[in-house]
Amino acid sequence: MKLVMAIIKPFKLDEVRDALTGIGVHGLTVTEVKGYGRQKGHTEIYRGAEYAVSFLPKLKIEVAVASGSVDKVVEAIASAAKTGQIGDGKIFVYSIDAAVRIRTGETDGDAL
Amino acid sequence: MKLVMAIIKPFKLDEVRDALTGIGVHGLTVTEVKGYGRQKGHTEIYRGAEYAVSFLPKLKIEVAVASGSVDKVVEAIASAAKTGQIGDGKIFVYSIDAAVRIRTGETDGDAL
Amino acid sequence: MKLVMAIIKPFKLDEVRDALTGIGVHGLTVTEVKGYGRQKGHTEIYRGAEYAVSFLPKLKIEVAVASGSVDKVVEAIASAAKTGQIGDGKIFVYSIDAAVRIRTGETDGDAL
Amino acid sequence: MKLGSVLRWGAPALAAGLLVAASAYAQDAAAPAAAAAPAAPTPNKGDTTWMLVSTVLVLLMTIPGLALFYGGLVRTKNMLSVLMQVTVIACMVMIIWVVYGYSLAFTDGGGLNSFVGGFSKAFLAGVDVTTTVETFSRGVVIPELVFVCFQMTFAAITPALIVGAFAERIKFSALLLFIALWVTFIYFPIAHMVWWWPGPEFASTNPADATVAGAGLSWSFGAIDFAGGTVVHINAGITALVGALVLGKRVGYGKDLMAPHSLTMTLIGAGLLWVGWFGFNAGSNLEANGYAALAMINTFVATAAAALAWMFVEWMAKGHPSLLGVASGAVAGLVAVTPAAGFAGPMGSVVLGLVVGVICFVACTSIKNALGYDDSLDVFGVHGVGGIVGAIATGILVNPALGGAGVVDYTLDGGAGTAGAYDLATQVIAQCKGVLLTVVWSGVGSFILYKIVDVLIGLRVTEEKEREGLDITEHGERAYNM
Amino acid sequence: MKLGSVLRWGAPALAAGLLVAASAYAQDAAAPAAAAAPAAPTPNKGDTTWMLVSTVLVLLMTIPGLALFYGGLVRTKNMLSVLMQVTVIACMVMIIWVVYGYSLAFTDGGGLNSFVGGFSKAFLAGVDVTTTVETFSRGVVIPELVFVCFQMTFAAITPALIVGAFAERIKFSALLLFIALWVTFIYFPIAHMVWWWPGPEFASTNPADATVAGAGLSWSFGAIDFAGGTVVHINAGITALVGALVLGKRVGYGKDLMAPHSLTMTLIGAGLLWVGWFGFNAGSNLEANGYAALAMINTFVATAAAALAWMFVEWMAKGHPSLLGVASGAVAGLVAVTPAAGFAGPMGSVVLGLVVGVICFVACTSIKNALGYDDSLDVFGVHGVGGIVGAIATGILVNPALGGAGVVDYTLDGGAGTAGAYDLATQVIAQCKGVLLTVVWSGVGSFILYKIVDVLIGLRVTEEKEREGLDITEHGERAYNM
Amino acid sequence: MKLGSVLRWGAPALAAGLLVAASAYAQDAAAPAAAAAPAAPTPNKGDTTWMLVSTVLVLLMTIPGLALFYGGLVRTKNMLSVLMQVTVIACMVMIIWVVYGYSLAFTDGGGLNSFVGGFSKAFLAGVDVTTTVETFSRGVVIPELVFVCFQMTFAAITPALIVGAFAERIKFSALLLFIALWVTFIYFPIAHMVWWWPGPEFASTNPADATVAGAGLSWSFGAIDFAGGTVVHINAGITALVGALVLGKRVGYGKDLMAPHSLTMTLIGAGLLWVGWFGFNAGSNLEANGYAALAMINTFVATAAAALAWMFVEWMAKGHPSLLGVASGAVAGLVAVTPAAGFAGPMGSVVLGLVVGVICFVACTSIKNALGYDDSLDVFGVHGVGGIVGAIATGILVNPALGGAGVVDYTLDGGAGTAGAYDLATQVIAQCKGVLLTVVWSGVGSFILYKIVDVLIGLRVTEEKEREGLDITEHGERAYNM
Ligand SMILES: Nc1ncnc2c1ncn2[C@@H]1O[C@H](COP(=O)(O)OP(=O)(O)O)[C@@H](O)[C@H]1O
Ligand SMILES: Nc1ncnc2c1ncn2[C@@H]1O[C@H](COP(=O)(O)OP(=O)(O)O)[C@@H](O)[C@H]1O
Ligand SMILES: Nc1ncnc2c1ncn2[C@@H]1O[C@H](COP(=O)(O)OP(=O)(O)O)[C@@H](O)[C@H]1O
Repeated sequence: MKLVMAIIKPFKLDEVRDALTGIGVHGLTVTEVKGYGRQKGHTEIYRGAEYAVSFLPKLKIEVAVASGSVDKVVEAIASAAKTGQIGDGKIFVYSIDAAVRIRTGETDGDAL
Repeated sequence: MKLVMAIIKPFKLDEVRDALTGIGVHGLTVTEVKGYGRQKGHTEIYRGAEYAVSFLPKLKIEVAVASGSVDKVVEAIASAAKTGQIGDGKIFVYSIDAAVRIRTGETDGDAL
Repeated sequence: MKLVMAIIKPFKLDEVRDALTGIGVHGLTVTEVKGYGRQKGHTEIYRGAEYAVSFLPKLKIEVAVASGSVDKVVEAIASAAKTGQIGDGKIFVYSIDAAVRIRTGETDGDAL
Repeated sequence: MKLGSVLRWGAPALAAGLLVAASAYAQDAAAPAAAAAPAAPTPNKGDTTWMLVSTVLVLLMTIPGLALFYGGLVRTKNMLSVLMQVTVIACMVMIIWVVYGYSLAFTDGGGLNSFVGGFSKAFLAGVDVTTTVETFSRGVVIPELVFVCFQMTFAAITPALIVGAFAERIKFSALLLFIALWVTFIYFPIAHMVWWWPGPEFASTNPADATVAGAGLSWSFGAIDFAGGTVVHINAGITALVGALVLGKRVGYGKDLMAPHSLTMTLIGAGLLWVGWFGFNAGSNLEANGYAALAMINTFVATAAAALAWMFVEWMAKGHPSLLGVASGAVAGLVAVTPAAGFAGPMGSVVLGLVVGVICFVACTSIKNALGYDDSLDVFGVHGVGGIVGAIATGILVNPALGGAGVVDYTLDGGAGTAGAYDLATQVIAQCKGVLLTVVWSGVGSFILYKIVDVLIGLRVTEEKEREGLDITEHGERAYNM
Repeated sequence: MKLGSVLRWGAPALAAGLLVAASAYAQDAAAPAAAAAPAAPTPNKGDTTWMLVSTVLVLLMTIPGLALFYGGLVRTKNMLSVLMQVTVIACMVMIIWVVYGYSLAFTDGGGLNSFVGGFSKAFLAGVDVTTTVETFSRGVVIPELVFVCFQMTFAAITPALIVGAFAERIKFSALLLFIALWVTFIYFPIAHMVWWWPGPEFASTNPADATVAGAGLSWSFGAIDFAGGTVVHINAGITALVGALVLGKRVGYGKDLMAPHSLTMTLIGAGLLWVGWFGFNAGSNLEANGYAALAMINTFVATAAAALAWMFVEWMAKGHPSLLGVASGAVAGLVAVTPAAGFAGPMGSVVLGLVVGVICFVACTSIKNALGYDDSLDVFGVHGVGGIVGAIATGILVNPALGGAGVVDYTLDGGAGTAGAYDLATQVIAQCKGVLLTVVWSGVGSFILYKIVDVLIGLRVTEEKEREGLDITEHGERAYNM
Repeated sequence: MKLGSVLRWGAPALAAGLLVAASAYAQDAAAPAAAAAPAAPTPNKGDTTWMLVSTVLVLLMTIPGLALFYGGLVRTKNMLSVLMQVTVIACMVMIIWVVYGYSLAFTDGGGLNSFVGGFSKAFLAGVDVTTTVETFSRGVVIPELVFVCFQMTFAAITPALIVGAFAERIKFSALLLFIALWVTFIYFPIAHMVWWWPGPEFASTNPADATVAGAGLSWSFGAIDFAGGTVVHINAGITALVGALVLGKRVGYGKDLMAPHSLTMTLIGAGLLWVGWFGFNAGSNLEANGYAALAMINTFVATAAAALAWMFVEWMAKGHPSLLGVASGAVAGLVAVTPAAGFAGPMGSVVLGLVVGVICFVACTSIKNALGYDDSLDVFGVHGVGGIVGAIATGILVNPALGGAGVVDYTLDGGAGTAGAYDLATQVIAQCKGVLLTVVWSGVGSFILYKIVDVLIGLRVTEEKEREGLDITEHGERAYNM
């Protein structure tokens, strides 16, 4: 099993969710995060003090999937989240040893 | 060493924390997240526009533990967080290569 | 490739970011989290009810880096985030299988 | 020039002969001046303006004032429900008020006149731009429609005060039904019992017995209450306590952190309550004269003193001076000074504030915890306890020897506003009788109404809904989507 | 003692001979009393105070009232832009008002007098602490500077109402230019057409024809409008609808969740709007008498009724009583009662509120969806539709047979305030003509102005900026940094 | 009818003979009318109402107005501490005011009368519902208790203004001690020096020398100040600057992002400040007449102009028009127009607003950065600088040739309110002397008091506490638990 973690632009959430639903992924977890990268922030000025705001709002999406479907999932997220503009975000994939559904106690594949 | 990541219902936090303390785990990190899954959201209506709100508030708990205690930890979280209702959440486990306590520089097991 | 996840005190963010920029790391993701650990919280009293608030505000920083630079990165974070006081936080490292830059589709090393 | 004297008939020695009652309550302005045949007085535009403004201020207290004060104290998931409850209650009661509420409170009730008015002014029949009502000065009147509006805002805010007791768990439909019944069977009768009397013109030209015979029950006890300590605060506070007991504790009470979701909102609310309360207290004078100014300064200093008292006691007892403490203390001071506003002197009000700040602190912390009821936002601890302290203290502070303003005896000097004699025991006993009547009527009455509503539609939401929060489950909305 | 009668010349049968027009609108206070030679009347300090207070209340409606009401309804990323738009529009229009706005609205326009005033009081020339203006009672005046202030707040809030229509997408610089043009070519002329007339003194001592000849076009139709239903609400509502159509929908409209970011702010705003509206409506009486009280009670009950009506209809239709519904209903009630405030009776106002609550609910849900325009905050659905309902209903509810106040005919009893005859059809037709004039002038005029501004600097921000939010892109700030 | 003329004795040529001083400050209402033997004047109820309302408005400015304005500008972790500081300071000063503050400010100080009053009215001895004070018109009085209340709100808000300078780092207990000392040794004396004089009745019936001999020091300079530019704003601004210097910068200043946590709250605060300021400025007229209206319109247009000026300059200089800029500009305009409110003409006020908007923008951006002190919320940059600009400009704008109202000379026409002669240099020099006196007294005095408190209990919290935020560490609460 793998966990796919994607950092995306906030307004792309609905499209990504739809894309995942489209390929049969029906569970995911979203976190509001702030990203720092190549995309430039902006300057905010408060009473004479200028601050370069370099952390931009992003969303982190985490989806646990069976190892076999990782490519499909990454592909789906990547194309739904893409605008072609700088700051579109990243996708990281890592392995998970185990998964449990709390309600039923089901594990691994059944837990997703 | 393993990292146990659990997505739970928000009001279960105190019970989970107590359960973990009960088995000797005294550190954890909590994040507010929004979950999408089988649990149905609700509909909100604003001036004639209906929106299906499908992202529900959840908490993500992350606990780093020695490999040996993983099962006990997963078990503790699972039973404390369980209501038996849909939407109770998931637990994922993955391996971590290293851990450092910033204050002291201690590493791995000592860092937890 | 590795993912370095650090839990730090909030006001240390700028120093950590600067330290990472100093060693050539130009991307990272930040999440507001609440931490539970040895550091004591405080008591809040509301109209006769006392609540021990044991979850303290922390920031989680996630940085994906090439495996070779992990030590440097951990070192940079650890020294920038250190105050020597209890509650300075932790750093965890784990392996990631893949990374994708959504904008370009570049993968792995090129994606960072 | 002042408010109303009392027939101190509780004291037989004093009741002999010449002592004639007059208003005991600042808000009586009962008999339409139309009754005064010779030359009908015209309203002074300064008075009219003051009452228009006071009315607006009392609305400000309610929406957004009270809504925010309460809303800030609940958890995020119930914020919207509290805003909704306060707002809709106020709207509903305004409509009931013009349909039959004003009439039940402020007309002669015939055979039931000791307890409640009649329906002669239902739908505001006979009330128009030309009718006037008397103030507390003989020969001074204001347009009746202003009085209707002013009193309407009192009727609207009082039931809204109650919601704090069972916030975060009541069913919205049950709440509306309960409040509609409550104003009808509890509020309007108590308002009538406390505020209905024949007015200064009548009292100045008739023997005491006649005046008393035409007044409401509580009025006839001789208790004084400047701006509604009994009708509004004790009444709401007791109903709240009964409600907290009947509905039971919130799920997770005493275990989960139920910290106020936004003390910022609570402070805005507390500020607007204070600001609006000047309409409530100084407006209750019905006239823009020195007594209105007295009510104003008392409403300043009692509030400030109570806020400081609560803060310092808490600082000593718990180690920190908290904003919630200051805000709670301020409201306690406002509540306590309400019945005393035009009667006490400024220094008396400072003392009253200091005392009530400490007492309400104890009530909201130790006592509530000891008794174990879950009055979510301390309506009883602040309005009930503070109201009782204020009502009884008023009987003491009115004493001219303590800087108080005394009580007008309209039979003296042709109703010119001369103060009558003062006797501590008599007055305090009268105050206690007034309090008791309110406590019993409100306590027993509201208990019955809660039970009726519980049988009809059920008072509480399900535990699941309570856990998820009333905002989503009852109203399909959230207060914040940030 | 009342407001102003109308020359009902739409009805030829009634126009014969003795029927002389007088004010049709509560806010006319045109001719400086200086004109009245014999003994210049002095302002009553009660009236002066009432108008000072009313002016302050209308500012409270705008900042922070309206700013919060609207701001709460947008998404977090546009919150600050809405606060900014409302605030800066108000400031800008205040300056324009003293430079030439007051003069264009409230002076004789010479040859163009039917449509607009002149420049004789530009820079407030000749206005000082000693000049006064007439109210609606013969011989009663208030200081002219108070009237200038009071009317200034109306001019400031009206254009701010419009921003709700195209919130979250308009360019800030374009907005400022548009509003500067809009007040000049739309608001000041309409205010003049509706509110300019020779005043009670003139109307009481001259034949009807002379009075009508000196009045603005809409006034001369004989329509009545107590506090600005046409000038303010229909005018803003129509301009809003045109704006929503010209600017087009927001990116993501109908697809993305555009839930109000803080209904708490919206409720605070709604509460302050209600509170401030008493200055708007009861202040429009220009005098602190029974009619001000009538306007006040109507503004209470119509609002409460409309809030309840919207809530119950929504509850039945959608399953939940929502706070946004209650707040929207309250504003709809306030809008509808604006023209009727001093004319209808309280029970008529209750009915008006119930009706408009339902109609605006339908307009803001079904109709808007059916037609598919994106009026972000329902300015047309509430102010346009509610304003039209209110304007026409006023013609019915003023009927004394329905408890209304009737319309003063100044030619009777030497201008003592006696009501003239009432004819339903005549009055309703007059109302419709007034509405139509406003709709056409506002609709056509604002369309032209939008197009001019679009050509000059472009109305909308780029899609990219819209996605990121106007706060950062237009103002370089965020509303919250929590 | 107007405010008060000045003995322009700074100009020897003018001081000869008949030129008699009168009020220089709008708020003097010193001598209780009791002194006026023949037929004691009765308060007009319109005036009384206006002063009651004005008093309430000044409270609204403070809580919640100022609390929110400041609170929104700090970081989340210090929000609650700011709300707390403003609220508790206001409460504490209210109590001090009735205990000895009113007496120190508004009674004859005997040998020290040039500097401070005495203790004859401590505990409000002798003040009751029947005593009155003079306004600025001969023979016009208001109830003394209203005056006590109105002035109390001034005493309560002024020290609360200071907290902006050292927000986010001061120890709560130290703050309370400092403020208690500050009002005693700085505020009450300055209020006395600026506002105490023998009143219109005395000035109209006695030679100039006698009037001057009985007045406070600053009053006797002949400077004019309508509503407290020196006593309130310059005083608070200078104390703030000294405080910022003595306490030093916040930890992380200039390095960490210290963005306002909620500009929404700041805007609400700014709106309520504006609304309430009408009580402050127009209320300072003490009477509801044309001059109150003049003060009102000036308070509208100067504010609007300053907001726009700041916005446009910032737009040009920094590329964005910001809400913080508009709000700051509005407050700068309010501050600057405070001394000028009843003296300048509307167009003069527009110019004043435009000028002060630009000057304060420069002060808060370039100058503060250049000098490097950390005045957290720009109290000095806005209140200090804006106050000085306004005080000096008042000397120019009062000129009738510029549309100003002139200054009453009570020795003319039996005190009927006729304006005296005007000389630019004389008046401006008088203004500067008044400013200088305030700057020196406030600057030196507050420096000493800061040092005393620092020695006694220490001014700053520890760095650790400052990092964690004052909310938790000082008050054990957080503003938000969302
Ligand atoms: N090395 C990294 N580790 C973790 N997150 C990263 C890293 N680099 C970038 N990110 C995240 O991805 C987001 C987008 O990256 P950025 O460099 O701005 O643009 P792009 O995605 O087009 O390369 C950042 O805002 C940050 O949240
Ligand atoms: N595949 C997944 N990857 C990541 N998180 C998931 C996944 N599926 C579910 N979740 C998280 O778990 C929560 C609960 O899942 P849900 O399907 O609603 O109910 P249940 O836990 O009873 O199966 C979701 O709200 C979401 O946060
Ligand atoms: N076992 C753990 N798993 C995950 N996070 C932890 C764990 N232990 C501590 N943390 C995080 O590290 C933070 C600091 O830990 P704490 O024990 O308070 O002090 P220190 O870092 O000095 O050991 C905690 O607030 C929590 O967020």
